[in-house]
Amino acid sequence: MDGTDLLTLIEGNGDAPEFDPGMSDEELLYCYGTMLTVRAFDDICLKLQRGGRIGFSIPNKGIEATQVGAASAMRKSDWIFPSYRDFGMALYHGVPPVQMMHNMFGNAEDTTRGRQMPVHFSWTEPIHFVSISSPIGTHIPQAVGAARAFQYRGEDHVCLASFGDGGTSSIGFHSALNFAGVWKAPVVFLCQNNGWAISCPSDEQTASKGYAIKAQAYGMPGVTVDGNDLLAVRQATLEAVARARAGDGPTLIEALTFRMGGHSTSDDPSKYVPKEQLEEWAKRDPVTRMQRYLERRGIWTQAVEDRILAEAQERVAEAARIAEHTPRPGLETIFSDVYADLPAHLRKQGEAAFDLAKRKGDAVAGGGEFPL
Amino acid sequence: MDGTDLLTLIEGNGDAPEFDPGMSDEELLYCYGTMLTVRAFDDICLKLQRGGRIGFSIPNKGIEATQVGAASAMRKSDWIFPSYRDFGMALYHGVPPVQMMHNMFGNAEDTTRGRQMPVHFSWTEPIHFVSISSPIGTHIPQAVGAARAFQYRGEDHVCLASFGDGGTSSIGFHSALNFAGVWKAPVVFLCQNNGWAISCPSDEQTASKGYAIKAQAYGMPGVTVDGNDLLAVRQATLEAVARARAGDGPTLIEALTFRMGGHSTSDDPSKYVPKEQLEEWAKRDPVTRMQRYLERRGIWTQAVEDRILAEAQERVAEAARIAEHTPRPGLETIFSDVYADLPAHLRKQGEAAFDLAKRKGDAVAGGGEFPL
Amino acid sequence: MPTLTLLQAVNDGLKTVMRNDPTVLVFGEDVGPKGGVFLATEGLTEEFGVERCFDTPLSEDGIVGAAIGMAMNGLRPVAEIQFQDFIYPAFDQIVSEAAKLRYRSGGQYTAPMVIRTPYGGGIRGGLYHSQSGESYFAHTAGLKVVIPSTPHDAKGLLIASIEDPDPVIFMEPKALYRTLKGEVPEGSYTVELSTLREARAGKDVTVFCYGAMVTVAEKAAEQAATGGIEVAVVDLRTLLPLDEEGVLDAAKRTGRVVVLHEAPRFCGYGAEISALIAEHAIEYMEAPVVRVTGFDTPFPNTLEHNYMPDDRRVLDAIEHVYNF
Amino acid sequence: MPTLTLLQAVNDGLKTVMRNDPTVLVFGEDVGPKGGVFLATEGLTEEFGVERCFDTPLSEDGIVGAAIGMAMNGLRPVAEIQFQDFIYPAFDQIVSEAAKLRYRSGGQYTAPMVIRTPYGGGIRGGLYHSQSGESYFAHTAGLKVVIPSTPHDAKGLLIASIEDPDPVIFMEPKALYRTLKGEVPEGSYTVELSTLREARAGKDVTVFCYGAMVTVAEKAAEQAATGGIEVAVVDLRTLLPLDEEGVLDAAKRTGRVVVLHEAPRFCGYGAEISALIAEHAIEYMEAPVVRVTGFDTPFPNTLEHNYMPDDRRVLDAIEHVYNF
Ligand SMILES: Cc1ncc(C[n+]2csc(CCOP(=O)(O)OP(=O)(O)O)c2C)c(N)n1
Ligand SMILES: Cc1ncc(C[n+]2csc(CCOP(=O)(O)OP(=O)(O)O)c2C)c(N)n1
Ligand SMILES: [Mg+2]
Ligand SMILES: [Mg+2]
Repeated sequence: MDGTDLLTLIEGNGDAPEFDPGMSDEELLYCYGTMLTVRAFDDICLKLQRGGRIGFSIPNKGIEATQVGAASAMRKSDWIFPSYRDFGMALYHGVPPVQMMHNMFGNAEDTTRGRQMPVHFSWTEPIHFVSISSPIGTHIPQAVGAARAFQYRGEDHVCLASFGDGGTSSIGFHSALNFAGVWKAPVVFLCQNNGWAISCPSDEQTASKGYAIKAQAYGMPGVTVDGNDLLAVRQATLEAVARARAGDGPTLIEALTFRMGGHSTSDDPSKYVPKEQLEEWAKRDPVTRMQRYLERRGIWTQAVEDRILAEAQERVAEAARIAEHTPRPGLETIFSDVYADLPAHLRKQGEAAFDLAKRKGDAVAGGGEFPL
Repeated sequence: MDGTDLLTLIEGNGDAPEFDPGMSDEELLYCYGTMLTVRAFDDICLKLQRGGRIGFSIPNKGIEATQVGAASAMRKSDWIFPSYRDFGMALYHGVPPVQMMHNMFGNAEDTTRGRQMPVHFSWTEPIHFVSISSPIGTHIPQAVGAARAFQYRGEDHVCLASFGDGGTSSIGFHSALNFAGVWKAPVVFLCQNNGWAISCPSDEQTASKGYAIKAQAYGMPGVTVDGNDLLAVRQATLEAVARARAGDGPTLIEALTFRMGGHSTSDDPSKYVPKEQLEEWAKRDPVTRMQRYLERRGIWTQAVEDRILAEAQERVAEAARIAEHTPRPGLETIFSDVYADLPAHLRKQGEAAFDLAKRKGDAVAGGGEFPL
Repeated sequence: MPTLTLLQAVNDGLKTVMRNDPTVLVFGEDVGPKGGVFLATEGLTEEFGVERCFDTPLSEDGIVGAAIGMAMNGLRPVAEIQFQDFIYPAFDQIVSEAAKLRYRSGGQYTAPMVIRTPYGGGIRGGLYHSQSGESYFAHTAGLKVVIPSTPHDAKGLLIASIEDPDPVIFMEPKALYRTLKGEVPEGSYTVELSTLREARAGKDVTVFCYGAMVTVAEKAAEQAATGGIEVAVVDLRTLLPLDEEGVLDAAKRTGRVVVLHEAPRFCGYGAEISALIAEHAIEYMEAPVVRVTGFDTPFPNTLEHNYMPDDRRVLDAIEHVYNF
Repeated sequence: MPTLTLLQAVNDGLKTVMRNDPTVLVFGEDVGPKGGVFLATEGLTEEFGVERCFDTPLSEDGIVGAAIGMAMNGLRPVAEIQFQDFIYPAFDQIVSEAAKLRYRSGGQYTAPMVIRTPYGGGIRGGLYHSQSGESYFAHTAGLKVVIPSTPHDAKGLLIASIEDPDPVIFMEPKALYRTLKGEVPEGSYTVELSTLREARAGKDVTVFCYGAMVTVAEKAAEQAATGGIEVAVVDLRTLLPLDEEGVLDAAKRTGRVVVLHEAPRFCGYGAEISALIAEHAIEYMEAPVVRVTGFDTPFPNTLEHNYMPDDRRVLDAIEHVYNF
């Protein structure tokens, strides 16, 4: 098996013949609700950005099944090394939307203290959702290192490293998969092939036959899964996680999906994404697919939909309201957390900054805009 | 084909059933003579190093067939991006041993002006044998860039990028093969799997099934070839070069061979290379294999051997004598070639250095020794 | 003369060179059909074809490594690194290879190439879309480091950089991309590398700066002038090789110096300017040589305007050295 | 107290920590059975097993990236980079990740780790086995940069670095590995980071230096003494965060300063020392602040002894500032 066969469990019409996910109705509805929450979060962020109230966001439309499906295979004691497009993983594990919104507004309650751009989340609770970094691929070898720490202590926890198709070209991808292969480290590598890396299509990213096949270069199994099929992603991840927990080493999963929005709120994909491609993928919407599945299973009705959706929308709207009215971080946050202790030269620089603010008032924010 | 079948043409006893290399006796003897010259060069360098007359050398014993076989598939208009262990490629294409020796002594006639350590050769004639750099893997994407220049100008020249098993873990390997795949660049990647990267055995370097299989991650063919069989290496390289010239893109060749000496003159391999492994490979000596082949072909006799060997030894000995008596580079070579033109600040630094030398005499060389 | 933004001047510079020299190739992430995330390469693929302006896979190491190979082999590559913050995966290729190739090959192989990259704060980019790493490159013998501060210079310095026989790190002040307009001659012209520009004359205090900080210095100088302090603003333009004599002359003329940049202070580029003065012009100094810089922390997001030097901080420093 | 070489002191330091703290892991290229190319890790795999001291594939990016992940997750990794010259493939992990992790996560994730790496010239290593890249790291907020110059400090600073909660670049002067011997206490002890060492007292001229150059400075000071000049030699030991007050005090005490390092001059670490003095102690200076450094070129091989500062060059500078 070279990883190029596609695993699909839910068909387009919602049928999942002969597959029992082993999940309760509640669990299934929770997954579905999380997908709707991702979409609601996405929508409101787009509006906030268009209204100039936040600077930037990252559309998630189209890839909700991959995120939620993968996250649902992880335990709270596992660590997630996410990409910036993994809202659903955080939501699934119970990060309150308001915490996410604090980050979107970069305010004083943001766990990153407003130091990072929006969508660069960091949490240790309720799951280790490791501080997102902008440079592509750097987190992948870190996941391997963290996994090695589990191994060393004899713990059966697993790291999930999530990245895009573009991320496979990074140096971190190569180092990480190579080390993980040699170490048989308990890591699951999740490549979310969403068709594009900003404006670079997958076939200009690599000449290989898909991404799962790259696993062969590192002596680990590679599997391709329908990324718009929550159950398939979940299943593939569960299997990979089980292998990792059992000490059998890493797996590379390629989830085939599609970025239905722009790369970010500053990107205009109509300049480069062919209309037909977009239309084609719109037909495979992961939320609709899941909805149909739940309907066949007899647990979806329009009333259920309305309730879940309204709840999701209200949760994120309320979160945005709170976050918007939370003050911005204090001046001292520029200087803290550079080191465990504040070194003398930073103390001096900080004192000078406070002194300036006292004498001349606060600095004036510029009008710069984020381009991408 | 995943590249894991081994191509061998000359059997251990020298038979090459049903294979016609299409080479004249003269050509075959030239290849053989080059292998002997590599070995002679190696021997004398080891002696010079042990005697403290040069600082460092890199043993080539055991891998002569790979180097000479691959080089013999290249035209003079092609470019070679060598590793530091590719003496045979330079010799094959007619670089005079004395030029190599100038480099070993780091003297004024050295094309690198004594700036580089020994074995870091650079030539543009008789073939582009591109300046060797110590950092592992950096030259591989450069080979792809140079190949793209050929492509852009519509020339049918090819780049050969040569590196070790350890080199496949470098970031350059990943970037290079990825770019070459997408660009269909005219490059041949030659991975000389000689079993070890200093003290790291191949199976701790990667978990993949050999190295040729890594080609799959980049959408190019991968082939494994018996690296101690000159004709097999030549044949595989010829085929890869032909593909590249025809515009069909890159190939990854893995040549399975063995480093019979230490990593360098400062390394003691007995600390980590199992004795049995060494003995096993000693039986497959590439020079002996070629000798037997020539014998079966009726063009090798002890007399021929003695003549070629004596010639080779005399050439390198003479080269060493000349190089040793060539003066070291002038002080100005510290400052030249940093930029095309000497900037003002370097002019000043150079003048100060000359001034110091005038006032206080030459600096005293320290007793430092290269460790590895 | 047309009035262009700094961004348009860069675009114009690229087009001008590409029209004249078929060996010039432009590539990087998203520089093709999209025209770059800032649109600096807009229209290039259209005009020059995909053979001369193209997207690459997401690998800065590959971009720079391939550029070096092209440069060795007769082309004049102009590689874009999308944000200067993302240049570090290519650091090895830049520092170990491009910078040292001529030296280590005795001039047999060279790397005439340009790496263009937007740098600096002011767009709410946080830690990873705001950095000013010039001193990493300025410490690297074999590189040239160029930073324009006006549309005119952006075009003229860019063309000079592409024509230069050595590798050039060309850092573009992204904060000025769309906010700064100026007259830009049509057609080809160069601004000679390693020459300073006196952005403003003044006899009391000299401010050394470059890139986006030139505008800040000018604003502070304006304010100082109302208080009777005449400030010279010196735009360094080429950070390496620096016109050291020019710097020392400008420092000596006023005897009072402020060094300004947005990069962190410790071991930043400003230290070199101070050190040059401390070594070669200390007898002329009538006040401490004061640095106004970004803080020695990563670059924050929400508070970026507190992090970046502004006219108020610069004016403070000017007054300090003036009144010393 | 046993007398050890600097190399043995490093080895002893590693063993000492590993005996006390099971979370300390040592890894890198060839550090296992071979014991490292310089033998700094000799005997570790034997004593602590392959789980605690092991070889890695040939990827500095992987080594440092994995180290960060381990550090995040409760371990205290000590990664070896075989030569400092080969650290650049890991530059992104060091500068973008290790240095910024605590900051960008509001302290939720941290990277308490040490990267050990031999640096500097003196072993005929040419361009790529001789570099001194300390100023790249010293310019990077979030890192600590430590360079010992004696066996005693090598062990004490190494232990302090491993115990430190922040990422430390620990650069070992390879020229001194086997040539410098000194007394080294047995068992565990630390030398506090960010403290200077007065290697030699003197009232006339202060030489600031670190690593292998301390020995050179001492030799020059010895010679100067015969000419009646009393030279203080200050070993900086921790380059970042630097004890700036200590530097300024030492500079003020003599009013005459020489700054010495083997790295290239331009934007080198010495510039920061000069700049600090030019900003905070210029009134005390009775002479220019002179730098003695490697040249602004790549590192040559045959002529390395002409490239590296020696006692003659340092003495020249001492005499120059003394007689100014
Ligand atoms: C090292 C690096 N280079 C460039 C960028 C700019 N950049 C941000 S996202 C992106 C594309 C990533 O594509 P992919 O990995 O497919 O993820 P996706 O956005 O599609 O989820 C690029 C080029 C970056 N963040 N880091
Ligand atoms: C980036 C980098 N890291 C480490 C080294 C030190 N080093 C020199 S050769 C070598 C092993 C190379 O092994 P391989 O690629 O298999 O080539 P071989 O020596 O076996 O021919 C190492 C680790 C280096 N030169 N460059
Ligand atoms: Mg993508
Ligand atoms: Mg090898």
